[in-house]
Amino acid sequence: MADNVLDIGDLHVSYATDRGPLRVLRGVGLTVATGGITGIVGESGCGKSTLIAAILGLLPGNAEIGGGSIRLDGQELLGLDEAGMRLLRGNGLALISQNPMAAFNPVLTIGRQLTDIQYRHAIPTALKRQRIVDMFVRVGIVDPERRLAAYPGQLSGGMLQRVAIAAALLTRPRLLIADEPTTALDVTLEAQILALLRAQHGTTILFISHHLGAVATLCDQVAVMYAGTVVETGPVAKVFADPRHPYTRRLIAADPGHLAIGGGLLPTIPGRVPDLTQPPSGCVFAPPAAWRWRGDAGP
Amino acid sequence: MGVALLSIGIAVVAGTLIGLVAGYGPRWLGMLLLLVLDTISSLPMIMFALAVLTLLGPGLWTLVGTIAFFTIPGYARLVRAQTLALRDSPFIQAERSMGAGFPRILFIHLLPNVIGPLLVVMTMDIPVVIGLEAGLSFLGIGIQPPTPSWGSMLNDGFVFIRNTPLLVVFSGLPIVLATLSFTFLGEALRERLDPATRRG
Amino acid sequence: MPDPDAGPARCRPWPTRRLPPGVAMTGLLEINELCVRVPRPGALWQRLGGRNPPPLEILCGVTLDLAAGETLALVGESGSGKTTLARAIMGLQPFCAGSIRFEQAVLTGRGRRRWHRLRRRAAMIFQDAVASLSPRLTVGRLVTEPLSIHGRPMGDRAAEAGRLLSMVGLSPDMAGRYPRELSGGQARRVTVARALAMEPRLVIADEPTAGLDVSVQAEILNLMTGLQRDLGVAYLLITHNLAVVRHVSHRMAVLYLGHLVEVGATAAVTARPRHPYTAALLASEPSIDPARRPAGPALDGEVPSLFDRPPGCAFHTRCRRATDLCRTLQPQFLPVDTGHVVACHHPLD
Amino acid sequence: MTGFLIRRLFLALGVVLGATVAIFLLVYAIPGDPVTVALGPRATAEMRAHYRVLMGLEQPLPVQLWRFLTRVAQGDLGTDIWSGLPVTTILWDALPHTVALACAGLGTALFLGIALGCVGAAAKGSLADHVIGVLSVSFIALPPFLVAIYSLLIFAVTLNWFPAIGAGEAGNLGARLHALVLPAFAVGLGWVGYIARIVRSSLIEVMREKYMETARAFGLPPGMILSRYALRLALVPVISIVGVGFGSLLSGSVFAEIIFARPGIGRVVYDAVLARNYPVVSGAVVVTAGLYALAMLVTDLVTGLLDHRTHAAL
Repeated sequence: MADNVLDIGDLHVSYATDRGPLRVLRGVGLTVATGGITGIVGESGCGKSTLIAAILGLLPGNAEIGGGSIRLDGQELLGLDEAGMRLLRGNGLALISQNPMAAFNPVLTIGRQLTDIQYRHAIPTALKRQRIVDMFVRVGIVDPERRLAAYPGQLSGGMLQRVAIAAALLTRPRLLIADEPTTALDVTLEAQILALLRAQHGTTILFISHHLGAVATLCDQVAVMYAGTVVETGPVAKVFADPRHPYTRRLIAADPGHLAIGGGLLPTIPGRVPDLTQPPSGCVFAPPAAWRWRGDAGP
Repeated sequence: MGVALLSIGIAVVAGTLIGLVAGYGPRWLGMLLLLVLDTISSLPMIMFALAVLTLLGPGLWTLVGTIAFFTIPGYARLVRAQTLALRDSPFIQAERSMGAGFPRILFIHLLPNVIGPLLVVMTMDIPVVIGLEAGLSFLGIGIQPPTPSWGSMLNDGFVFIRNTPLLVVFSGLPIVLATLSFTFLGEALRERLDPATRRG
Repeated sequence: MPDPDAGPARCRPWPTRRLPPGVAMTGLLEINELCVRVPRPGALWQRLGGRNPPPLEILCGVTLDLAAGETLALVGESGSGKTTLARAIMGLQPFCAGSIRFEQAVLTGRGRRRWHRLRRRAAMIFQDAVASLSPRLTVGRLVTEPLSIHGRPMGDRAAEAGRLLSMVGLSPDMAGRYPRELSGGQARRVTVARALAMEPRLVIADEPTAGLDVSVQAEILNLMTGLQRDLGVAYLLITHNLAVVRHVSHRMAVLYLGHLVEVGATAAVTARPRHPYTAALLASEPSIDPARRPAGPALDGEVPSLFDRPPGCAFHTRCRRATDLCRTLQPQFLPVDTGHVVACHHPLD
Repeated sequence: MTGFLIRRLFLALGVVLGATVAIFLLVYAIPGDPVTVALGPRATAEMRAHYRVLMGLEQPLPVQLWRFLTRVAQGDLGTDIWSGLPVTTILWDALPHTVALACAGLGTALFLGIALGCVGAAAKGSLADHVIGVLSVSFIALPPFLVAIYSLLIFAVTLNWFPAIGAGEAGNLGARLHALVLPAFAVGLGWVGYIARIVRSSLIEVMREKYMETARAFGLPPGMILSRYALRLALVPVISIVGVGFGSLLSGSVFAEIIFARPGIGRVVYDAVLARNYPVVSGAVVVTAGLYALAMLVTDLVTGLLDHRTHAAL
């Protein structure tokens, strides 16, 4: 177990709603190997964001953890109090969020915000700024000294995402959670950010995305989520080349990226994601009886 | 109280029109209107009202007109801000791309989206204006005797504050009750309207 | 050849050479040397002195055409001017030079009546679907809005709304809903239905699948292709998703910092890009096949700021093939193949 | 930044100019002959003619307006009809009382309002939040003059904690402050509610922002998150409201000054209005408009310091 930084077992989370508990995570199991990059793919509403919030201990007030475990380097995170959790955030755990434009406080300078996250270190401010500059160089930010005085609004999205990565790396995280870090970026910038993340050897990364191409490019392992459960997991090469679960298969088929030549209609995934206030028992993917699709015999 | 409703009604209508024009009209007109509105709100309202009412002579319509005049900028600014925020929004662009004309955009698409926050502010303003009217009457320049007014009753009592404090307490109570009930009515309205306007 | 010493050519019209019509059988839309500039207000003293800084060049001499019933994809990074071009075609963005010809009628910067005609025969789908629906109107009212704007008689509004909704695969029961009650995919379908209400010849779709899950994206794309087949509408598809481009478009045009750099049949361009930028863009796209991982990013740096447009070829700051010529002289459009043109001094083989 | 400042300065000047013209036109438009109004019906024809020339009233309107503006620009607001003192002197004596009252009222309101707003936002949905909510709304609804009368009744007449009237002995700071408490309370109470509401809602809104989640995800201490990351932005709307509020506070002080018999500008204007002493009225309006413009300018500067992005807005 020691070679897994993160070990999630049978995690259940539900939100209290007017229509009864919304069971967003239903028995999620996931491991992230030390030094590896694990990807989570799934469409909106599959529970990716809830999973991240649960790991960071930042679930909203109406969420309830129904059971399971989240272990970081063997330490159980569920049941940890707020103070204990805060000790871990920005120390063992770091987050890169989806929209770099919104991730920084717009009225404080970049330098100020990156100095603040080093508040645990009792070193002089000048040294903290030096560490930021060094990290900026490492993530490929040109003219690092000048960026310290800039406000977030003065930098481009791609630059801000590099700053966000620098911020996360500054904390020397045991686990770096990247929540759709390239969704808001152009393809060329996406490629740059993916290459940058790839180059952080030894950093354990949990990479969340709905972009199959990005996961294929970056990750070693992948977990496919659907309706609050992990439906398939394994090495990226294997899962993408030979998907076993019908949902994974359709997800890959629906992505126009896999088709070399265009034209014709794309395969789609019929039916709706089940209502998670009344989740079906058994396989969540089973209920839409209309699964028959182009001669595919189904699971 | 009639004074309050009447003057706010006038102010809302005028303020909405001015705000829409300032927000959706040409830029220079917007700036000019903004300057005029700023000037009006920079005039010390009560002092000015005092001056106007004494000069023109107190009367119902003078009072209504003065109060309306000073409450217009608030509404106009609110409507202008909302309009400015909306004029470049995708749905207005979409309407333009379909060939919708100016009046259509203004009245079918902008106005309904502006009216929610306006109603909320309006209900919040009614108690303030009731208080203001009572205050002016208290100073003896609102509605003139013999028309009874809460403010003038208070003034009668205020003279004897040291001897019969209860007179003041009781003549002030209707004002308190009226303003408070209007406020809570407004709050209730706001709570009903707000989630819809937020999400919309 | 322009004089190489003339310095940075600021919105100078491109050498007039009409694009080879490509697959065009009847020209539906012709854009000729279109320039969009927005004035840049200077500091107060500059304004008082009457010396405003030069205006920002959003689009420089864009020349494109679109045939009836075809799909032309417009690709480029954010800030390349894709959306501005779409807005200019719809008359939402004034342009300073060039012309737009739609169904033989020439549209210039002024003249409301002509735009009115275009807006009856062409429609636009905006990037943010929910935000492009007027929030206080019902879906039924929204989809029939173009009909009432143009005074098209419709026997029964509800029936018409139902017809339009079912055309895009929505239940007619949706007519009573408000935009905020729709999911992303549903809102997108409503905008498609609204765009098709007037049976337009041209639909401009700005990032029609941005922010949608792959399965929903596939549904919307299928819907659009199906409608094209049935109704013969032409699409100008604006997107940065190259996989989508490859899948649905007949021809593609690549825009960089307001300049067109390459135009050609999609199959030809994707198979053999001639402009280094197009090649880099194609190579940047993460492949779904883990076995084909790129060694590194195909393109370094970011799109330069419009405030600081590089002289010569706008792409030279990021181009690995750039020479002194590229740094000083704007390249012209040259045909490299039938219907395939490139603006580059050193096109790829 | 400099450009922003200059533009704001021009706007402030425009506002003062507009207010000056407005009050001039108002006085000009008085029904009846201003001379008769000023001198009373028993003045002789000779006196009237003399006064008319003295005031420049025989000149056409634009000339009169121009004269009035140039005099105001030179700091001459005319002469008190009754006492013969320059209006500037009268206003200059009254001004400190009013400014002190407005500042004290606003200071109290800001302090209490921000504190209550923070509590409300932090304990959102709790009993304390609801109590604060109801209180804030009631504070806003109560007319300031009633608050003044009731507080006078309770704290001065019944409990006798504070002096009922006057501004305190000149030169005695303690007495002055003591006399300031009740009027400041009366003037500021409505604003406590107003500010508390704004602070609460804008704090809640800022707390929902993505960058607050980032700050929490990096484990920043809650105190730092609140003060440096949240409150700084949440205060921007408060400050701009306060700028507008200062103007209405100035005129709201009229009631407080009359009820507590303080020798401020409001009192001066009230007396002047009753006595039809127009130069004093118009002078006071010009001065208050100037104060308002100044307050707006300061507000804009403070918001600019808190949020650098506002420079671009105007």
